[in-house]
Amino acid sequence: MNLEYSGRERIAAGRETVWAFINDPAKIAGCMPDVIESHVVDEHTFDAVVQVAVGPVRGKFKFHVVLIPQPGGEHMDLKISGGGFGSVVDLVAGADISVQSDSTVLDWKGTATMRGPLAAVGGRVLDAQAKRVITTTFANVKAQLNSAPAGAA
Amino acid sequence: MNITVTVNGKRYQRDVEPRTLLAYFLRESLGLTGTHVGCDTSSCGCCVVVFDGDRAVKSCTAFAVQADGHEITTVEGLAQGGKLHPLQQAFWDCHGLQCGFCTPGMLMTSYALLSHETNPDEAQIREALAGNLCRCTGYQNIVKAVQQAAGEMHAPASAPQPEPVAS
Amino acid sequence: MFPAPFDYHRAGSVDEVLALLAKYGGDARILAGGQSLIPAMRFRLARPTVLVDINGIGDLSYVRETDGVLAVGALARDAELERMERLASAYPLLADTSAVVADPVVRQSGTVVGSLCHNDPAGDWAVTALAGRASIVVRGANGTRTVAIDDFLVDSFATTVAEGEMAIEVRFPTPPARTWGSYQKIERKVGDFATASAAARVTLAENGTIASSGVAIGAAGPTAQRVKDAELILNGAKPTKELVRAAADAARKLADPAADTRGSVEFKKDMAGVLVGRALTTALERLGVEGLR
Amino acid sequence: MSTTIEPEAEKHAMGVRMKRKEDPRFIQGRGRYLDDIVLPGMLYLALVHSPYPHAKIVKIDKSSALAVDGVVAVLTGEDLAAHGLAWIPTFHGYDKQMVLCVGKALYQYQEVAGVIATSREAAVDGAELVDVEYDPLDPVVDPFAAREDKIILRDDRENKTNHIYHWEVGKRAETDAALAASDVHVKERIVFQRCHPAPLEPCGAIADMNPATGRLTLYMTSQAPHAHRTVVSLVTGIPEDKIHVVSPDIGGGFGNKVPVYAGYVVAAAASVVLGIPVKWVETRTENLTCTGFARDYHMDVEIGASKDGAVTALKVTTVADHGAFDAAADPTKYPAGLFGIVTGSYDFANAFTELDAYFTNKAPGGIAYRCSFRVTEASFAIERGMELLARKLNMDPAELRLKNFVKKEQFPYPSPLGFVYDSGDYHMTLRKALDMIGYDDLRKEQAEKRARGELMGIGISTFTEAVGAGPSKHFDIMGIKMFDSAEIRVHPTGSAILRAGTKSQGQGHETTWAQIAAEELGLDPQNIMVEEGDTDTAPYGLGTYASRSTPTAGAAIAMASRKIRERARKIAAHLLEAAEDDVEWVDYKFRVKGVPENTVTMQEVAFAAYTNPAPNTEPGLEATFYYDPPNLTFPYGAYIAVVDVDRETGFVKVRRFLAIDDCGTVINPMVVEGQIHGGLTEGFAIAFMQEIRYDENGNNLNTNFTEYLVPTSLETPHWETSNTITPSPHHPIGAKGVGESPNVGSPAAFVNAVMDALAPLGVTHVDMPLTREKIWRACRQAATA
Repeated sequence: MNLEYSGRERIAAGRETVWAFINDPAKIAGCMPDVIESHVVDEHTFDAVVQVAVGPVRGKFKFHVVLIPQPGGEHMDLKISGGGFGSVVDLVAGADISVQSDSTVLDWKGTATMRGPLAAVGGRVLDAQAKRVITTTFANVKAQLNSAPAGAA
Repeated sequence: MNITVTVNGKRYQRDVEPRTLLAYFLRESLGLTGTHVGCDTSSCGCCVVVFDGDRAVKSCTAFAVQADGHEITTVEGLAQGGKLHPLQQAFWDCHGLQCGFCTPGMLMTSYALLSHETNPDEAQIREALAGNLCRCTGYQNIVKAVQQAAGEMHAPASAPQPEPVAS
Repeated sequence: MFPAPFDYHRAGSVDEVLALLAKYGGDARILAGGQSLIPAMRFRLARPTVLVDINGIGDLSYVRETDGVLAVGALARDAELERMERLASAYPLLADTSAVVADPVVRQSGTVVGSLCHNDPAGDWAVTALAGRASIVVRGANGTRTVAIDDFLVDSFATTVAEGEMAIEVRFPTPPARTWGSYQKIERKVGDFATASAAARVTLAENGTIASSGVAIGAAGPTAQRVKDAELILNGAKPTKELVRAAADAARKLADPAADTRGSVEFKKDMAGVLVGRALTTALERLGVEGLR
Repeated sequence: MSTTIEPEAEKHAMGVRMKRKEDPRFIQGRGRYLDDIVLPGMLYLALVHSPYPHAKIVKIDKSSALAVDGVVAVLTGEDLAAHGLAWIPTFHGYDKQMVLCVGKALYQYQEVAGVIATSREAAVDGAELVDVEYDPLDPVVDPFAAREDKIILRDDRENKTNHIYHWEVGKRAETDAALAASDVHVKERIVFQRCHPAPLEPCGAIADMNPATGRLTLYMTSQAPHAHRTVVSLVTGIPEDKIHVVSPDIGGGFGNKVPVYAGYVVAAAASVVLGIPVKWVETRTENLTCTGFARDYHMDVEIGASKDGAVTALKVTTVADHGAFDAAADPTKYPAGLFGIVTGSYDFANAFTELDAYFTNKAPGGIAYRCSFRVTEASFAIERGMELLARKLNMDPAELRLKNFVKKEQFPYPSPLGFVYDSGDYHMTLRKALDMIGYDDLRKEQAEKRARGELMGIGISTFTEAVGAGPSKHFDIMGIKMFDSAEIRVHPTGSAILRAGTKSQGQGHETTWAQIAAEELGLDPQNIMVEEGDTDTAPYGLGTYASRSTPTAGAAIAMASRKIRERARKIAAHLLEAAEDDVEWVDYKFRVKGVPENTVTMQEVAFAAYTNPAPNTEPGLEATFYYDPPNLTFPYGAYIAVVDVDRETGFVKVRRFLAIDDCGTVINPMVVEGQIHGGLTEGFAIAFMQEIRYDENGNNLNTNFTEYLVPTSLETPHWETSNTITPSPHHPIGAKGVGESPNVGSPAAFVNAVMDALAPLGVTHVDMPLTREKIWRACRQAATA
């Protein structure tokens, strides 16, 4: 099962600031919702355990997240692989950064690939959850940058 | 957890783990293996038992602890006094079973149906049985059997017999 | 397929439920009919550490009509509604719905309130509740509140029932005179969730125009949703074939289904329209309107 | 309207609507299915499955699982390898398959490890905690992509290709030439989707190795207990006398319970190692994702015909998707089973068929799901093909069939693809069907409806099956010839026990086998106990599948009975004080020729066999017969479906369905009807809702009954049935077998009916299952075209 998501965040911060922020695994980890624990592996990688709670479905998903910045500072790829409930989720996302008037625009889209029993029996549940995780993460990126004192990042 | 359940008129007291599904409690703690398990999703109905005389319940989708204080009827409780229940007799007469795996569930769903509907027609029976799957019979003879049993059960038991004519 | 271990508590009253929920917090789940929860637990998708069984609370097991409202208690099972003769004549929309939820055995355990709280995007009762302008009574530590269904449904599998709260009743307003309703569902087979579903309720004015209406669709978005544009089109208008078609098109436009094994987005969108059309036609014809086909 | 099947003549026990002898235990919940068996101290096995369709197994960490309370052991492929059990041969012996993943997982849900624990729950708790590290590989999901060999799935095999085998039969050049020369030519890609038998009782086993005796008892949901005993012996090296296979009551098989599955082997290995009984009962998900699927044939069907509709040539080219292992259940010399029956009921002068099979990252199987080895696929291909031809010719499909049927006088009919059809009267049977359903009136009604823009369709399927494998000169499984057997012992008081090498899974052998013996012996069928499934007691046989029981074991029962009758004649002569040659068997009694009142019954003979045997004759009265059939049998039928299609929603209402079957002599009309009702329902399910689908990532999308759709009483149409009787000339009682005909013949009738309904829109073919969306789409595309 492939699920596709996309979104756009307009951030009141400079391109450099946004770029630096999304290059920082600790900061991205801090933007994922319902993180129980996270651990930065290296400058581009972190592991996170996320609490999933949709309706009756409750459990933990372990994620391994790799940030792949592209030269030029305008595009970031993210590879997220994880699992829980005996199932596997692979998420490939990409974010384009551009400057429009006085804000930085983050255009992102991602494709989640589900495998295992969850894909089979939890489709409707999972779709909602994956969408929530990814949209909330990018929304939090914006929120954190917007609330940060200018130039602090 | 300690529970007291009346199954087919007999009281049982047992200690069960809360997560024990009713179907497995009946099959393994009480040895009543007539109740079958055919799926994991509450789809097939092989596990249907009757709560308190009139409510068909998929016992794979209920915990044994939920049966505490209730009266459960399983397929083993249908025949009385060495006599088949009219539903059992009708399933036999009408060839309402082949491999027999769905049969206990079919019988118990029908039993609950007939506690509410005394004279269901074919459409009503087909509707009532739609929570029970059968892979063998194509349902036609099952429907026929339920109709026969309904007639049998609700025929006036002591209909006045014609007077014998004096010769 | 066996659930993970949990602790089990049988509550004897709503107060006891609330106390248990307060004690165990988010790890506790209420067990009513259990027809969605237990399968999820068997697959270990759900693994509550505490179950609070409300099946012993006898006074939640009611369906009663008073003061222009049909009140359905948290333990009223689908099958009880299905068997109520009063429903077929006075609440046709509910009667329709109660006959097609899940399968006939599941309906003997499943509850209306439980289904609303579960809020599966392809569930049936939320659609009917929207078209029927139902409200839900929710109790918590701070007392009781009544929430309109439109506000109750938040997102897939999410409602306004907060942690520590319990929905205890759903209330359906008694339809006024010259009202009929219909629930239409496409399912692949009995027991399946809806591929698409629609509920419609119309009240005719004396002059034959539509005095008020309720239209909702299911399996066409994160939750069931009211087709407000359809209601706007219908209200005050004279019922015609073209009007019904316009209302159906509004549903097509609003529908935002997810593709799955039941069908593609395109198909489900169209079915939302077809079913709204059929539900309206059924209701209007029952009220004596002709020339709709 | 339903017409019952009545016997053509008064018989003692044959052709009688006898109530089933097995039913009393089933209706009282006293059947004994696999999971009902509990052995003292028994452990439970739960399996761990791969979420990936294709991945390297990097590491398996058992430690967390072993720490779970109640977990006794965790087994992996490597552990099995130490016992030489990492791989087992597949059904027909061409390939081998992993028991638990060794090195790689090759399909989603493949078994990776087994957890053995003291309770079912603990085994599942443990399975959840087996930590497997995978290195995902790209999956190959489509057989046409597999053909490209860009990714090789089976690096364990010598040939680095996904191609498994090529098979062909018939005359290619002549067929191509005839097709090229034909006036009219149709060609269509027809896919018979992957589906699954999904009997309601899942598969399971209890392995009980007794360390004191060294004997392994295997309780198994087995349709072929003897074959399984032999396979277990060959694979494990345990002498066959030390293996006891017991197949208890089986809750439906439909071919699913023919192969050997991982759970059986792991349970057995665990019991051998631990010396404790181990039970494994699969979940529904395991059943649908790991055990034998059926079909997945992609068939290019081409028919040539003259302008007036006489068929001239048939060519069918197939790509078969076999999944990760070639575990197709076919006789060893027939990799594509009996697909050669694809010329069907029609007299083709030229025919050719070829097939190429490929590995994909899907579950293995290709079992005969209520089907005699690919006969269903073949029947579907030809019956759809004939419909397409009728459409092209603008000819009534019934008329086209009547024109091209093999004629009654042509039997025994040698088909162009190598079969010799035993008997049939196809014209009679179709005419009866047309008559009974009121075909002409239906066509009139259809014309009226079409004029109003309504979509109504009438679909015909006149199929011929080849069943009863089979004659030992052609049919074997890994060398074991496909005969079957019966052993009958008549007790002193005239009751008897009958054992056979077959194994009922709901077919009612306890009744019908007794009826055959009772008919031959003049005994009361109620007092002939039938026992199957225990390899310690039953004579060797290849089991029950492929409609083979009646053609093989049914014949063996008749022949064993006749052997007993011959022995009984000697005793009767002794009792009648007559010469043996003067004793004849008339009206189910022995009598002296010319002295009709001087009779003895079989009961009297049986008593004498133990109390007063004839001088110089062996006491007792029993016989065993191993029957090697001289040919297959060829049941056939004419089915007609009538449907209405809702073009707005794509919903198809099957308004009527009539099945006229000819299975030769009927043993029990009630049982035959029941088989037909059930088979039609499965055919209906396949036509409209059932499919095992994999998405592009190799995810199985139909892993339980919420997605693998079994129709309920509400969707299932009302069936009308009747029959004609054309006995098989070579079978001792003229019977042909019937259990699979309705599943073989009906899918084409349904699809033909729906395509007929859509004909005004110009729609010619839609692949099964005919879901609402597919029909909706077809209607919509036609509307915009």
